[in-house]
Amino acid sequence: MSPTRDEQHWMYRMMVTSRRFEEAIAKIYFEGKTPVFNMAKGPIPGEMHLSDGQEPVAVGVCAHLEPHDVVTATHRPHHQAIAKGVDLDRMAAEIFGKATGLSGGRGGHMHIFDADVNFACSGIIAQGMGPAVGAALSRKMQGKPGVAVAFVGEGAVNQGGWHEAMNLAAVWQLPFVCVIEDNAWGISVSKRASTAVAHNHVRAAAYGIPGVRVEGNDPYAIHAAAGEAIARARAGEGPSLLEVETFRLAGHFMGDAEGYRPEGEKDALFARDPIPAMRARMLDEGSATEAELAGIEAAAAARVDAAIAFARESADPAPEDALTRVFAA
Amino acid sequence: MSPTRDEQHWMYRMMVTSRRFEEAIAKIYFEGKTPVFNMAKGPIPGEMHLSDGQEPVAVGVCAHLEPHDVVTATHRPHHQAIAKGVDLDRMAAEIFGKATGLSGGRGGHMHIFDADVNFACSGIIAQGMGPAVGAALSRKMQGKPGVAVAFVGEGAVNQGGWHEAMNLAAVWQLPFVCVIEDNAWGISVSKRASTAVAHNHVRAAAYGIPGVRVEGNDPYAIHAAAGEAIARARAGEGPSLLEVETFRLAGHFMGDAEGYRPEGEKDALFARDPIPAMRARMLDEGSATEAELAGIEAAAAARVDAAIAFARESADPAPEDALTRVFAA
Amino acid sequence: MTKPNERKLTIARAMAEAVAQEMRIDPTVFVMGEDIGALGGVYGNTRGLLDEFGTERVRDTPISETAFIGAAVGAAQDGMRPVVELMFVDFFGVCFDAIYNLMAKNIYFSGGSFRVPMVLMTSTGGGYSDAGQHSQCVYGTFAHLPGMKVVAPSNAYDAKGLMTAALRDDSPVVYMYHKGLQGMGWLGTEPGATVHVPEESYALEIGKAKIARAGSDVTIVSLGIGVHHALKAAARLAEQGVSAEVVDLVSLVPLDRETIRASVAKTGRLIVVDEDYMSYGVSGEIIASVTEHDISVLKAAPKRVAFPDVPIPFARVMEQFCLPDPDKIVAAWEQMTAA
Amino acid sequence: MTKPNERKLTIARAMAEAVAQEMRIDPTVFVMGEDIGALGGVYGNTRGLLDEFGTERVRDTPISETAFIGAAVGAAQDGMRPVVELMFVDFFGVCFDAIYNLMAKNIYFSGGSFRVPMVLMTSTGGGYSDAGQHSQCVYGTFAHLPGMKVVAPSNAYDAKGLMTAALRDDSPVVYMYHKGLQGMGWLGTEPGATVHVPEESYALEIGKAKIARAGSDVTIVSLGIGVHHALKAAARLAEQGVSAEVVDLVSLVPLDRETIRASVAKTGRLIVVDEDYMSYGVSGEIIASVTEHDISVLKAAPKRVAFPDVPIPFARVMEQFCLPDPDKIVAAWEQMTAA
Ligand SMILES: Cc1ncc(C[n+]2csc(CCOP(=O)(O)OP(=O)(O)O)c2C)c(N)n1
Ligand SMILES: Cc1ncc(C[n+]2csc(CCOP(=O)(O)OP(=O)(O)O)c2C)c(N)n1
Ligand SMILES: [Mg+2]
Ligand SMILES: [Mg+2]
Repeated sequence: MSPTRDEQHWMYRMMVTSRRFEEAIAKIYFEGKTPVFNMAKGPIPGEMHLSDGQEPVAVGVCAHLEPHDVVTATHRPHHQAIAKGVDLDRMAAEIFGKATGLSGGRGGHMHIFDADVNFACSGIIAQGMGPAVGAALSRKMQGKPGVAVAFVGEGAVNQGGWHEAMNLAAVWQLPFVCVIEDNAWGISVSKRASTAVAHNHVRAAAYGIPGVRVEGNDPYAIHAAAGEAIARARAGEGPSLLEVETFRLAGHFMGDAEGYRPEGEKDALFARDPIPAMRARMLDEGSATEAELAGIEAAAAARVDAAIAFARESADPAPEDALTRVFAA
Repeated sequence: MSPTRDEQHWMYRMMVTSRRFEEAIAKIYFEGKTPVFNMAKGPIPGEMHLSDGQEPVAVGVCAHLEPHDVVTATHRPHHQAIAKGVDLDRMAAEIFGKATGLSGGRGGHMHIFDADVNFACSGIIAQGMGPAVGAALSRKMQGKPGVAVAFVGEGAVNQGGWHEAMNLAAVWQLPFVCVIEDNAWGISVSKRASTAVAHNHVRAAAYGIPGVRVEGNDPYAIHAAAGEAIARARAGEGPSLLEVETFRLAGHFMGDAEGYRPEGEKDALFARDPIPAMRARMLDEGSATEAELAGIEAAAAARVDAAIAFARESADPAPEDALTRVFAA
Repeated sequence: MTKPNERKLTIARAMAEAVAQEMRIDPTVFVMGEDIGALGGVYGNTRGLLDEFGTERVRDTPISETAFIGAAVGAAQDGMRPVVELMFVDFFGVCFDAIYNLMAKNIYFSGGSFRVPMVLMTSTGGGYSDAGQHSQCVYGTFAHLPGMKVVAPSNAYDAKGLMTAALRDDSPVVYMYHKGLQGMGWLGTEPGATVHVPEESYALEIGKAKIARAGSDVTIVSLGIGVHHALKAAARLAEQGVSAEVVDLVSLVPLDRETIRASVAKTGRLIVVDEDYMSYGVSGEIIASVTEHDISVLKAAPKRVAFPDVPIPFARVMEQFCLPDPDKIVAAWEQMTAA
Repeated sequence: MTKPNERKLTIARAMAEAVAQEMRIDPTVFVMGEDIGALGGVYGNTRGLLDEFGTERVRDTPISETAFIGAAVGAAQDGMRPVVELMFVDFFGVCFDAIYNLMAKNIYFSGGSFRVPMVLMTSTGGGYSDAGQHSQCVYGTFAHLPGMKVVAPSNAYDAKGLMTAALRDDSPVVYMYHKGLQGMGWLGTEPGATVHVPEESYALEIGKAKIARAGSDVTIVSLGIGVHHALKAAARLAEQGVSAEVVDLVSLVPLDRETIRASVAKTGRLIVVDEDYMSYGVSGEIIASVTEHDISVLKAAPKRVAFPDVPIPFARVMEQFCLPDPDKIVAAWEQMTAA
């Protein structure tokens, strides 16, 4: 089933918002880090993992989710957070380490938590699997609505915790979906070098659940496949595994020279950038006019600008606040 | 392919040796623990996991192994150790915690290590997977002959480390075989309650390797299936997964009242005890005479008696030797 | 002798009772772990719960500690109050990420907007020849890493009160019970751990040490089973006219440094007893906590009676050689005063 | 200023050089880990190895730490000498069983009949805003558990000598290198860590501390990057006429208590500097090791400058508030002497 016109507009808006956000972060990230690159410097210090090119996964899946649904995301979480509806101002402020950030600057870019939309993430590969399965269990036990989705990279599928959580979700038939963002690389290690099977969706067989692969980083196809998996979960029919081919247009982290990628690979991916592709398709299929798209793009840019401005203008946390919020209040 | 006559005799001898050994241990285990059962007391303190009923797996697999092949076993290791050719005297002494034990009493029943026959085991579920895969890697890198076999229980298959090691062995196409002893129970938790698939051999699909299940705890069928998997490994064709249905005739550990097992389950298993079954089959098929079998049984009993006597008569370690052998000499 | 209104319970039963009482009043409390259902827990601390609450709230798990502890975190963040069991603390290595990097940190990472109300209960200790992967305490390992409260009861009264408190806490609590105190007959039983336990529900304050025995000549600080060793040593020392004060830490995190320091200020002498490995653990922390505060109160160098830095050996003579016991505590006193 | 025969190397290059030199003479040495091949290690310490030795001996792994560390143990037991990398020490939680319960114990469990000659190298430390799952040291966690040697170099000379020693050791060695010392430009560089390194192969004795600076008024004990903080503080104190001795632990296991005690016996004062969490860790152990030995040498209560017991915050102002630095060491001295 194709996304409705409204859904398409929302998907496109989220994709563009996410891309503009990453572009803004990428630019600011280098402030204070030139001429000599030092990760500790500038308004955004620390590691930075951008999601350029992976937006279709986030929007194709999150189009089916409500704020009360639960998402656990990865070390590369911005597109997922934006599609899940995380507060963009407070997220930007968190990435800047400001007092107004989602966690007052304690977490930073790999630890985006927004209780209002049930979003969490983690810097440890596959760590989000357990909590998502647990949230699904909680919903089932409490009889409360909601499904849980764990996003992981294809590299995470070789982590033991991934396997354990898949089995647990399947044994207990929980409203859970695991979405694999298969960008073919785990830092510098290719999927082929790390994974014994060509495609991870076949691993669903190990849990007796449906496993589907979507090729081509296509937001429409992802939307359709995710819709089925999430509907299954909502209907109490148990978990699913959804593997999505996607493109890592950025380096693994900022500063990554990507010398390990085969010559030409990146260029080929850029030629298939999903954002212009979706734009063209919407125009082509008549689901949006040029003016509508321009409007969406302008709004997205403005939204990002506002979030960045909010972050920039916010105050640093008090240093000694580092010692607070270790335990629940 | 059926085991040869000699192989059958060896298999039967090992099965009977193992069973006699467990019976002897079971009896001695209660010395000093009556009238009030206290695990810390008696000549054999600590937990005790017996392998009664699981002998076919050990002999069916180890019939194909040489001393230079590597085996990692589990918390329930006696049958595996015996079939792999671990020194029975020193193993018994280790179980008694004597100075003459394989590790001078440092390890005990869950930590049987015999470098001469490349045997190791562990009290942590699935912990043996990594070391077996590593030994297989070592053989491949060094161009030395030998395969590595990791025995695990069916409960261990839900442990993350199991999955990681399977994938690693498959990615690197190592001479490795994982043998699952499926006795349907992990302590008090049934396989059905813990495992999302009815049979674990299907999980081989997650690693693109052959997965075979042998039903019926049948030493002949196990021998045949293991032979194929090990031959594949020796031929450099990569790892395999072999799942074997087996019977846990003992409790999980000694003292286990097994209140959790469905009524009648144990009786049905005892009726299918693989040792009398193999005995009958050998007579039936004419691969052994009554006198030969009686001879094997007597020899096995004598071997066990000698090992137990060795263990009993050996001296305790010096208490302060606890502080030695932490690091390599 | 049991007094008329006395109701002696083992720690195992006290723990199960606290969990049951909370489950009755709070539908969000549930239990997960290996063999905690029909078996009632290898150490008896969930016995009876399955019968009363059923398989929905008392869930046997696969042998997948990373998944079910991680799931407990997710459930806790979603409004539940899970109690999860790590059967032996020795197994923490297969799932420590879910514990120290997830359970312990999500409150902080979320700036306090997520709560993680869960209890991780786990058995510790040896003395019954279960060897090097089934006999450890690793108290220091858990206490070293921030974000989790850590408690370790020495008797059934505290066990119940701590469990109730842990269940009501909005932060993760690691509840470490010593096998030798559980009152499981098959492990031998330290009789001192089985004490009167009120029927009604009550909570102890987490982070408070207790004076298990008052004295004036030396402070013996310990936790769990070590408290019983210390009390026995104190009784022996009393025969020699030495008055030992025994401090039961009860909680490792938060650590009640006030109570320890006050006791040592009074006695001037300190012996720390710990079944965990000696170096970089509890014993060093207690000594440092006292000495960094004030060395003038000390009449002698502090001493520790702890497990040496070796894997736990199987053979009884070797294990007993390594384990703290009353004799070694008395010997520490003698060395301290001989100097 | 570089002297004529000086050959300054970063720690990253010194580590890679030691590994390469051993690989040339010992065919059993090989390297496994995430991104240690084409990338040369996130922290540069395997750079050049893939080109020289190829994919058979320099093996990128899946993100499966339990499997590849466990595999290293199996390979080590089978005659190889693996060097495995745990990219950030913070990730130990997903694989600690393979480390502390397997790698560290199989020699003991086998009564010495198995050898486990392997090196586990792992990056530690923060200071560059990588937040709570990428900035930890957890030195205390590794040092607490028996069966593994633990080293932590503070400069390239030691880095090379320790790596060679670790590679030749028949027991498992955990090699903890601090990111802030690696000499990776993109992390900032502590210039003091980049020192002259002889071209030829040499091994340092594991278990020996070093006097990084001699002094007479106070002993500052530290390791890794803390040594540089201590040296800077010592230079500042020298301006005030205070003579500080700096002890570089170099090894945590075995711990060179002799050298520490001798230094404190001379100076009478002790400050421990540790980037790891304060409680139940290295700082407590050092203080206890001194005070349990002899309190009479101490002129003042010892002090520690360590990371507070909180997860490591992302925001620079918060992280810097928590991290040890020269100012805090000088302040500790001032408090110590003010009292
Ligand atoms: C347990 C663990 N091991 C290693 C890492 C280091 N690491 C961070 S991202 C990454 C690659 C992840 O690859 P993938 O899951 O495919 O996600 P992607 O980065 O491609 O989005 C690795 C190895 C980690 N964070 N956690
Ligand atoms: C990581 C870990 N978790 C839990 C245990 C406790 N435990 C010991 S044996 C066992 C059941 C194992 O079941 P299975 O693998 O089927 O082997 P079996 O006992 O049936 O031979 C459990 C849970 C352990 N030793 N290690
Ligand atoms: Mg990827
Ligand atoms: Mg089983």
